[in-house]
Parts: sequence; C-alpha cells; structure tokens
Amino acid sequence: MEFTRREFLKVSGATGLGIAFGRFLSPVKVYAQELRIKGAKETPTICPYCGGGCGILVHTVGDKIVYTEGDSNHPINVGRLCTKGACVYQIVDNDKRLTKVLYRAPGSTEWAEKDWNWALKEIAKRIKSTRDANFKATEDGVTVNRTEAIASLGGAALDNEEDYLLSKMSRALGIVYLEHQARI
Amino acid sequence: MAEKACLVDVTKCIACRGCQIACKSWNQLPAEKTTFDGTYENPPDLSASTVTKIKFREVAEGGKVKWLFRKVQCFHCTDAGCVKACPVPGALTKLEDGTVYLDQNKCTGCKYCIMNCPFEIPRWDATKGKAFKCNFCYDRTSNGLPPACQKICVGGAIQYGDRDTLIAYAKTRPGFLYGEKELGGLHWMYLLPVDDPELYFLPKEPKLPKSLIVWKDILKPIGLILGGGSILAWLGYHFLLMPQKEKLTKEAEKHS
Amino acid sequence: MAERMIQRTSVGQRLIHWIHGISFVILGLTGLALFHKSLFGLTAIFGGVDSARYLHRVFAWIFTFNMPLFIAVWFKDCGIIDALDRKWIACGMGGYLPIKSLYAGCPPAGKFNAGQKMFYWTAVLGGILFVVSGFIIMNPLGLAKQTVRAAYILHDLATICTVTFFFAHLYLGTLGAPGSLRAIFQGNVNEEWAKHHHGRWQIG
Amino acid sequence: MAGLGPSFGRGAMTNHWIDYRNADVILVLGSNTCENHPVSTTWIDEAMEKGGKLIVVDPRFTRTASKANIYAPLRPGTDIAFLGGLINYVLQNKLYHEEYLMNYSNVSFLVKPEYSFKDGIFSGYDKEKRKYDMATWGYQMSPPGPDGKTTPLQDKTLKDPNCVYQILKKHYARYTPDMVSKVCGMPKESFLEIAKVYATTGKPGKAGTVLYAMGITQHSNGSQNVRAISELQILLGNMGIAGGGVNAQRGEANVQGSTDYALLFHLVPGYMASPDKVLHPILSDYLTKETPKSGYWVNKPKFFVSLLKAWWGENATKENNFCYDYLPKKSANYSWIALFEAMYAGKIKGLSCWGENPAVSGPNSNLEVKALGNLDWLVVSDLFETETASFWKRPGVNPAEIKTEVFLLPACGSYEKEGSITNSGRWAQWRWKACPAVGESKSDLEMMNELFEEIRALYKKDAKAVFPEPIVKLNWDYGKGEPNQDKIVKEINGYTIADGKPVANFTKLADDGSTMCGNWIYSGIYPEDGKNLLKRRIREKEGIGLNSEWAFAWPVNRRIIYNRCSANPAGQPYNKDKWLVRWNDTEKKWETRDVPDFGWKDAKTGEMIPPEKSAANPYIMQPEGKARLFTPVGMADGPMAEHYEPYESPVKNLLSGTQNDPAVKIWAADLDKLAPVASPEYPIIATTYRVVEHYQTGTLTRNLPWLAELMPNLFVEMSVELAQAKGIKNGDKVKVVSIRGEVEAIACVTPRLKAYQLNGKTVEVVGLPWHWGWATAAPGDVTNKITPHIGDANTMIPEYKAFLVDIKKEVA
Repeated sequence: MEFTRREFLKVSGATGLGIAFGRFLSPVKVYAQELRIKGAKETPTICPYCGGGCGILVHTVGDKIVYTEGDSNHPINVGRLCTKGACVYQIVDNDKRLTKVLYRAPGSTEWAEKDWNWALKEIAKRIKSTRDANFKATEDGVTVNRTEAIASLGGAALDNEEDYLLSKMSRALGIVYLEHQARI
Repeated sequence: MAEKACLVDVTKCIACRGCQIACKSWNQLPAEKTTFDGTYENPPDLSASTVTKIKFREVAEGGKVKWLFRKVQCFHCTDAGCVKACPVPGALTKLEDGTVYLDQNKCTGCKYCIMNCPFEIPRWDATKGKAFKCNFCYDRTSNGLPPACQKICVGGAIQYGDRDTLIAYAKTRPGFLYGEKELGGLHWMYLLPVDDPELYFLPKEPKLPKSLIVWKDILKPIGLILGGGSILAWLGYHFLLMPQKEKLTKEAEKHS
Repeated sequence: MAERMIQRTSVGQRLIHWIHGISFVILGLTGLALFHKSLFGLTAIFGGVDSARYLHRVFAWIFTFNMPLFIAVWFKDCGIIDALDRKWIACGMGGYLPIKSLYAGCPPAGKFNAGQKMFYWTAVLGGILFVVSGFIIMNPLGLAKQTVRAAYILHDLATICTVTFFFAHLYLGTLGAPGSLRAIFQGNVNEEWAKHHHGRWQIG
Repeated sequence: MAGLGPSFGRGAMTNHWIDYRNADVILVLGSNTCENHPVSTTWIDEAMEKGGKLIVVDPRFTRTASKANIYAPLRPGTDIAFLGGLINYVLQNKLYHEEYLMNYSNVSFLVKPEYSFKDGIFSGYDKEKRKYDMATWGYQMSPPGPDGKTTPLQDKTLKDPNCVYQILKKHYARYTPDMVSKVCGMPKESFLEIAKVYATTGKPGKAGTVLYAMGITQHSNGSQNVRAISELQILLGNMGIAGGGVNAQRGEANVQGSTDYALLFHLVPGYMASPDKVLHPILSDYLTKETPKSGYWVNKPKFFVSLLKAWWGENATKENNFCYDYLPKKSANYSWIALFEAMYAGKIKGLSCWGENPAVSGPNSNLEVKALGNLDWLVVSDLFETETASFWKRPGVNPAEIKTEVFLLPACGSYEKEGSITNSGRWAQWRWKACPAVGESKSDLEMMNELFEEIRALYKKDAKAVFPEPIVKLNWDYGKGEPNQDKIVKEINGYTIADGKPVANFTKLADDGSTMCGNWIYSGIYPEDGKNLLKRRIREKEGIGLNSEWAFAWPVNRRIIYNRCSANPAGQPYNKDKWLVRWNDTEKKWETRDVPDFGWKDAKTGEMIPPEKSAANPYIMQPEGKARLFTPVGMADGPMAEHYEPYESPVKNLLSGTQNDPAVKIWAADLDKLAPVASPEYPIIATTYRVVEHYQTGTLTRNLPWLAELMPNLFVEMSVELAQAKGIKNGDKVKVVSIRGEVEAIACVTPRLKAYQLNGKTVEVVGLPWHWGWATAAPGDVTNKITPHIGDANTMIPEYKAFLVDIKKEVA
C-alpha cells in the first residue's frame, strides 16, 4: 500500500512540500559544455583600429577563422577590448570584402573585374608616363629631381614595413606630394 | 559547488558596448537592423539576438548633467520566474553555479517564460520558434572561463567570481548593492551610486507575478488532486455507492 | 416481444458530440502534458512535446469551430434547467447520492437529467473559456502581460473543471449506467432503460 | 606633433597607456579618451581606484565626462585661453615645481631684448608673407668660450625682465579666471576648481598627466595648443616622470609608425627634414643647416647618410654625396590641403590611396571630391569599396562626365598578413598572420613590391626614360611577391655594410657610408640576425607598467622619455615607489627601471656618469638640453602659446586685437570660403568628432553588421534650447549648413550640450561625428562637406573642431 500511495502522490504531483515552497526542482549539477573554440589555433595580433595597441587572439581551425577575443597575456589591454576591437572577427567573415581587382574605365558607370598582373602593369605604365611627362630636374639652377603630378596618400593603417617601402618607393619616384592621416 | 555571479559597478561603465558585441561574437548572434532615433542607445530593446545591452539615461538637474548607463541581461535569479513558468522539464533549469540555463533544444516555444519574468528578459526567436536569453556563457563558465561580456569590459565595470566574495567586496565599496536579496538573490548584481534602482531601470522590489504563484503553486496542485481524485472517486463510487443508488431508485420505481 | 428502441439523439447531435469529444480528449492529453511536469510523459504518446503542441493547435481550431454547433445542437436537450431539475438535484442528484431521506419524492429525470445539463453547461462555458484564453496563450507577444497571465489561470481553471467533470461523464456514460453508450453511438436506447433513467422523458 | 618637438626635442607621446595608472591627476583635454582610446579607461580606472582624480574638459558632456570627478564645458577653439589661465594660476600662486623648473627648463634663460609681444603679434612678423622672422626670439648668448662654443645667458634669480620666467608671467597675466570664463564660456568656479586640483601635481613626487588628441590638434592654432600643454607640464614638473607627460593619443593603429616612416611631405624617415631646394641645394648644405651644434641631433649626419645608403646601397658613394640628389627637393608646401588645392587646379594627374579615404576624411569635401575628378588615374588599395574609390558614382554626379580611371586593389586585413605596427605609446609590436587573405586580396607590402618591380622593369627597358637612376639604382631586392619581412626589418634596424652585421642601436651608425639604416629611431629592433625584438611578448611580473621586455619602444626601448627628470639633480627620485632612474651614491652607480634618456654610462669605459652632469642636460635632443617654456625656434607662430579665435568664430578675440593666428596660410580657390566673424547667417559653432562604435571614415566599421547595429546613422547633437528654438524634435531629420556645404543628419537633442555665455553673448554649439559616406552597408552623408579648408600654421592640420553653421529642419 505504501508504494501505491507514494506512486499516487508522485502521479498527482501535489506533494505537500511542492505546494508550500513552490520550488519543484532542486538545482541541477553543472557539466562542462564543449567550448566552440576547442582545439582552435590562437594567433596573436594587434587591433587595427585606434592607437591603443591592444592585443587580440585570432582563433582559427585550419584556414577558417572561428573567433577573436582579447589577448589576456597582453599588458596594455589585459585581455579586454573595446567595441571595435571586439568586432575584428567581422573584418574577415564579411561578404562586403573586396575579393577581386576592380577597374573603372573613364566615364564608365560600372566596375570591371581584372587580374593582378594586368592591373599592376597598367598602374606602373601610368606612373612612369605621368612622372616622365611632368618631371622637373632643376629649378632656379638647383637640382630638384621631382614630379608634382603624382600624389600618394596613406597609410596610418599600413604596417611599418609597408610604410617604409612606400616612403622609399615614393621618394625614389621623385614624389613630393606625399601625405597621410597624420596630416588631417 | 560555490555559486558564481557578476557584479556590475555602473559608475565604471562607459557604455562603449563592447559587451554587446562580445556577447554576439561568442554566441554567434546576428545583428539587427536599427536606426538612430535620437539616442546613442541601440538596439532599442533586448531581443533573441540581443541578449545583453546597455540602457542609457541622461539626467539634467541643477545645471549639472549626468549620463547614466546600466547593463541589462538575464539576472539569473535564485527564484527564477522563467524556471517556475517553464512547463518542459530540463528546458529552463537552475544550475548549481547559479546559472539559469535555457536549453533551446528542449524549449518548445510556449512563451511562458517570456510572460512571467519580472525583468522581462527572455525574448522570442521567431526564426527558431523558441525563446532565448543570456545563458551566462555557460559553455565558457563551465570550462572555467569568464563570460564573454565580463572579460571584454574595458572599464573594469564587471567582475566575475564567487557570489559571496563579490557580495563581501561590494559591501566595502561606496554605493548600494542591488541583487543580494531580490528574488532569493540575483547572480547579476549591481553597485549603484544612489539608492534609487528605478533611476537605473531596475524595479525597486522585483517580485514574481502573483498570477504565476497562484497558477503554479496553488491552481496546478489543486488541479492534479481534483483530477486524480475524481478518477478514484468514480472508481470508488462504482463499487461502494452505485449498488445503493440502484437499490434506492429501483424501490422508488416499484412504489410509483 | 422484442424490445422497443427509442430514438434519443440525432445524427447531427452525435456527430458534433464526437467531434467535440475526440478533440477534447486529444486537447486534454496534449494540454495536460504541459499542465504539470509530472505529466510531461504524456507527450510521448504524440512523439514529443513539439508534435503534441502542434496537435493541440490543430485540434484547437477544430474544437473552436465545432463549439457553436455543439452549443446549438445540444441546447434544446440539455440547455434548459427547470424547477423539476432543481428538485432533482436537491434530492441528492436524483439518488446518485444515495441518501434515503433526501431522495424521498424525487421527480424522475427528464430526457436529460440535471447532472447531464450541468455537464453540458460546464462543457460549454469551459469550452468558451478554453477558446478565448487559448488563443491569447497561443499569441501572447503583443498583449499586455496581465491579460496573458490571466489567460494562463483561466485556461487551467477550465481544464480542472472540464477534466474533472469529464471523468464523471465518462463513468456515468459507460460503467455507471449500462446501455447508455448506445445513445451516443446508435442514437437509440431501449424503452426499459429510458423509463428507468429518464421517467419524465415524453418519448416520441 | 609639432608642438612637442620644439618643447622637448621629440614629437611623440611621452609616456604610454599603462602609465596612466601612476597619475595622481589626469586632465583630459581635447580628447574623448574613453570613446576614442577606450583602453585608457582601464588605466584611468586604476588611477582613480588609488585615489587619482579625473578632470575632463570638453565642449560636450561625453561618455568620458560621465566618469570624471570634475567636468567643465569649453567653447571649441579656446583651449589656449583655458591652458593660459592654468599657467597664469600656477605662476601667480607659485605652485610650480621650483627645483625641476630651475634645473630642467629654460626658465632662467635670457631672451634677446629685441623680443616683444604687442596686441597678439610677436616681434619679427612680416604682414605680407604672413610669416615670422624668428631672429628676435633667440637667447642672449655668451661670447665664445675657449672651445669656441657660446652658451645661453641665464639669470638664476629670475628677476631680469628678459628672462623666460618674467616673459612668461607677463604674457599670461592677461589670462585671468574672468577672462577664461568669458572666452571659453566656462563657469569661473569650475575653472578655479580645476586649477586648484591640477596645480597640486606641481608638488615634488606628485604626477599629473594631460591626455589629448585631435581635439587639441585640429585647430588653426593646434600646435600652439600642444605648446600650451607642454608649458603647463614643464611648470608643474610633470615631464619625464611616471604618471606624467604630455600624452598625444594617436588616432590610428599605426599613425605613429606612418609618421615615424615619414609619409609626410616635409620629412624623411626618422624625423629628419626632407631636402629643400632653397635651404639644402647640396648634401653639405643639408648636413650643416640641419645639424645643431649641441644636443643629440649632432649625430644627424650619421642617421641621414645611413638612410641614403639604405636606399641606394652601393650606388651611394662619398663621391656622389651618397645619391643625395636622387631625393626630390621641395620648394613649396605640399601638405594635404595644398595637395588637394593643386589637384583641384588640375596640376596633379595621378593619385594613389593606400588605406586612405579622403572623400570622407578630408576637409571641405565638396572641393576635395571635385578635385578627384580632375585626376587622370586613381589607385585605391583598401579592404572594402570606399567612397574615394567610388567618387565617380557618388550621389548627384553623372559618371559619364568623370574621366578618371580608377584601380581598386583588394587589400588584406591586419591579421591576414604579417608585420609590425607602432602604437601611440611608441611600442612597435609584431602582428602574426592568422588566416589566409580573403579572396584575391594581397598585403600592401606585396602590392608595393610587385608594383615597384614593374616600374623598374619599364625604366630598365626604356632608353628614353627620364632620369631613371633613382629608380633603377634603388636598393630594392625583396624577392618575388610577398617580400621577406626579416630583410626589411634588418634594413630598418641598420647594419654595417662590410660584414652585414646588424647594429646594436643607432649609436653604432656612421656618416662615412660604412653603415646603412632605414630609420635610425627604430635602430635596435633587430640587434642580431634572426633576433626581432618586435616579436617579444614577455610581460613584466611586477613594477610600474613599463613592460620593457614586451616588443620594442623607440628610441632604444625607452618607455618614458625625458626620464632623467624623474629624479632631482642629485639623482634621487622625486617619487620613491614610482622611480625610473636612481643614483646609488654609496656604490656610485645608476639603478634603472627604464632605459635612461641621458648620458648615464660612458660608452667606451663603461664608467657611470655622476648625476650632476646629466642634471645639466636632461633633454638630450635640445641644443640647450632643457625643456622649453619659450621656444626660440621651431614654432612658425610664436615662441609661446597665444590664444587666437578659430578662423570661423562667433565673437571677437578678447585677449588681443589679432583675431586669428597670423601665420596661417589662407587658401583662395572658389570653394575655399570662410564665414565672417559673428556671421549672422551661420551663428552656431560646430565641432566634429568620433564615436567609439566607428573608426575614421567608417570603411572598417560601417561594413561590420555588429557595429552598424550600434551606431547606424549620422546624427547631430544639439542643446534642448536650440532644438526648441528651431522647432526640432529628437530624432528629426535636419540639415546642418555651413558656407561651404550642407549635411543631412538626425537630430540628437540632449542636455549634454548647452549654449555658451561668451562675454554676454549666448552662442549655441552643435557636434557631428564624421564616419559616414555613401558607400558601405550603413551609408550616410559626408560631414566634412561643411568643414573649412584652413590649417594650423605648423602642421597644416585642418580646423575640423571649430567652425560656423546653421541648422535647418528638413521640411520634406
């Protein structure tokens, strides 16, 4: 009889305790869930946005990016990030990214897809022709070796090594209109 | 195991909303289409894809201006309205570390939790046909990592750790602790500079809806008793009372 | 002499009764599964909670559209409770509560006794309550929280009343009164049964 | 950074982010640091936890202000009035750091009697040329000593009227608290409260730091704003100490690096002037004119020759002046505004934009975007399609009429390639490649390498090419496609040519052509083959946050520059626990936490140099070895900061009869219009700024859904009163109109902005972020259509922060 009575109570669910405290369930044990970045490779990088220099870890599985998060080992941001730093994942995982060289012909209303080889050759031709057509060797008897017909803007977003090569290339070409974000 | 919690010092929050993005980034939640309608605050409300956000309030008094920010997400209450309301075993559970975990695999989309949370936190995910809310980054915390929003907070406004330690720490700080007692104790607590929770969009004495208690703790048990009882009653009637009823009515017929 | 059979229910009454009955049972089972965690096992019948709720919504529509017909087609027989019915109730539910002193001078039941009329009204009022609160519960998002929370309680109240009473209806329609089941299946009963159970029923 | 160089000898942030936690008082001026440099919040918070005070002075009540202990509003363009007020307050109440001042600054130096300042104009002003002749600002020099050297005369009693102290005192006497309140529209009590609190950092052992950004520099007297900060910080002895400094918070991830590597018309890598036609016709002119008699810059020839060797290798010989003539010589101002004026006039045929989006970021955008149409060809390298790349299909133009050819090259992102960047605290950190480049995008490094190879090939083939030598003979051999990183880093570090061994640092460079070095200030990053210090990731266990083994801070990994001043002349630290260098008198040696910024050890003998010697020369880059309260040279518009009104201002200048900075170049193309003073048509002051959710022109943020969700549209912040007056409700569409153009934005009506009371006149202020443009998934109008084409006298940085507009309610 005992068993059926408890069975009965269980079936009806109206245990006296249940009514009084209303808390039917006691807390459930905690089990470690699988981390979605388990086994991902972590590559340190520095945030591309402001001048803070905060450390970020990029998690990748094979070639695919899965997650980015603050680098806890980095002394400047101690693993923390701001609004933009938190979002660097979407710079790569983004269907708006340019994936092809694009060319716009004079007067055209559309972009045309081109390949790198063609583009770099055409750009080189234009640089040479514009430089040579507007090159000034001397001014008031002084050697100046410059062209004022080509300007180069950028890049506070480039790496140091890129800035160095750009500085070197521009000066070798005789460019004086050399400016970038530090000026505005 | 010791209960975990987060303590938010609202005076340190700069509303940069790194937490909103860290949450979406870790939990892979989509962005919403929003427009700027006169306030920095966006998106305007929680949703199934925005399970944490910062609420803004500009206060101008006596020539001085204050700009108040308060992070909202599931409070992971001890007496959780959603856990009590949820009819599906295991869909909304109170875990030992204090997390109130909504398991979307089990959720059937009845919306009871949405209707019964005193803080109006769980929201409807129309695409999945299920409810969703902040799960305290349970996959992270169960592996010893802090929640994504806590880790990223650049102002140091959010601390994560043992609930008791955080309460003891909060008591040493200026300001008022919100969440120690409310609803049996919240696992997201707030250090407010003034004893005015409403100023920070926090209900003064949050309570579970009376209807929920009536519904779940009074009506349903009674229902079960009546339901179960009436089956047994009629079985008992059949053997004990039906013969007498037949005897009584048959006699009456003979006389008439 | 072969027993004379008497027509008790029309085809329409029976059809509408069964539409209402079957949907009520299915709605009951799928609904009770969510009534309390202890009953959640009922969802297994329907292959899980999601299909149980899907069925609940399907039969909710059937139940809702059938409701007006049910009210109309049974009103004449069970809708009107007259003085004699009340007297019948007073004497221990026509003897169902077998207390000799009460039962004395108890008028015989009409075509449908007061108990059945009470069950009719419970089913009707409960049904309407089910439909109104049910549709609120199904689409709560735009509504005021208080309204939805009230709907939850009302839906359960309707459940408790109708389901509890339903067990009576089930018992009294089968074991409680042999020979009754035909009334809702074939539609006729034998004369003897009619006289015994429904003395006041002017047959024909 | 043209205010920092003349003041201290180097033009960079003097301390670093983590160091903010060592400050007793933090003054945030001309910066919304919590929004635009959010990591500072972490360290400001730590400073405040230890009882530090945060003061924020900003025209708007920003999210940074919400954290401040003291906030005060300041009319845009009046920073010097406010700072002059602080300087005056410190001088009048003698709250300066006496010992620091007497030993480490030029406070006691005597200025030539010919120097004068009348009604806003310093002596030596040429009205037509709008330029100063700085001769009269020089120090009085002693007759040449036995070694032929002359030294500046001093009056240690500070009584001589020509001594810097007296000049300073007289100059800033006009900046009374009342004047500050009238000019800046700041309540007097707020000013006095701030002055009192900030002046406490003048006490020895106390540290006060000033955080600034574009809010200081983007004015017609931006460089002098920086000078004013520097003068204040020298008076209070806050330079060269932990928790102190003048912290220029750079806006972009590697704007420090791009400035260090001289992507600026007036420099070559290492902050050396680019050759000038008039000043440096030949190499010897350059070396003599550009090399001062004393101060560390005496080594400039070593750095310059090593650079030429790095660029033209063995072709650069003593005989051909190390190919000096291959460098183009400037004979004009080719800065940003000048560049677009020239392009607008059709003089520029080709433009390349490397991760730059001028169509949105440049001032007076109507002119600049029109100028793009005059180009024959345009090359843009970026991650997304930018407004600059698609200027030919911007709203309101017919593409058929625009003849410019455009090449849009897909660039890969920061962690799709490898390389280093330098943050605002001069830390050069390495970045590793985490995943392959998206689509067919390439790193800019690879683009440049392949492009240059193509150009060189054309020049080698074409016999009739014009002056091919600098190209053909360029030392450019980085392999095919993606260049070898180590090779470039080694070239930058410099090495001895004979054995190709990297130099330990720039002290090893020579001017005889035996060494080559791409950028002397980075020398030391690659001291041995295969040892790239930029990749170091060793975090300090304890200490005050210097992290000397994390990456590399130029110069020579010094984390806090001018750190000799953290100790008194006898070498004892002013602050016991936050010491940087310390003279151990018993063992007669220096104990150092940071790389000393002074002669502390004899290079040859290894002998320790006693503190008295370096106490006389703590600012090693300055010829006189001292911090300059008064700058005899280096500043085009005056030896001391003086308040002038922005070029578009609602009021007359109360501090002098000179309305605007007299040394600023004024451009006169048809679209270079400027509203007159107190213009009735444009009565409202406008300022532009950034929000934490977006970055610069928005190319890298408006395309990111999670960020576009937070801040989807362009808005204009205005006061409640202004909105009422114009019948504008919060969220309405409005037009912000200046004499140059108009911008459509959504009204953000807020009490965080209030009208300014300027000497009896009420003037409203509105503010707009400038991140939007017609491209990307979250487009908007281009704010810079309404900003002026007027720049600072020294840097030519445009005056984005203060100009005049009117607001109109959108009727449609």
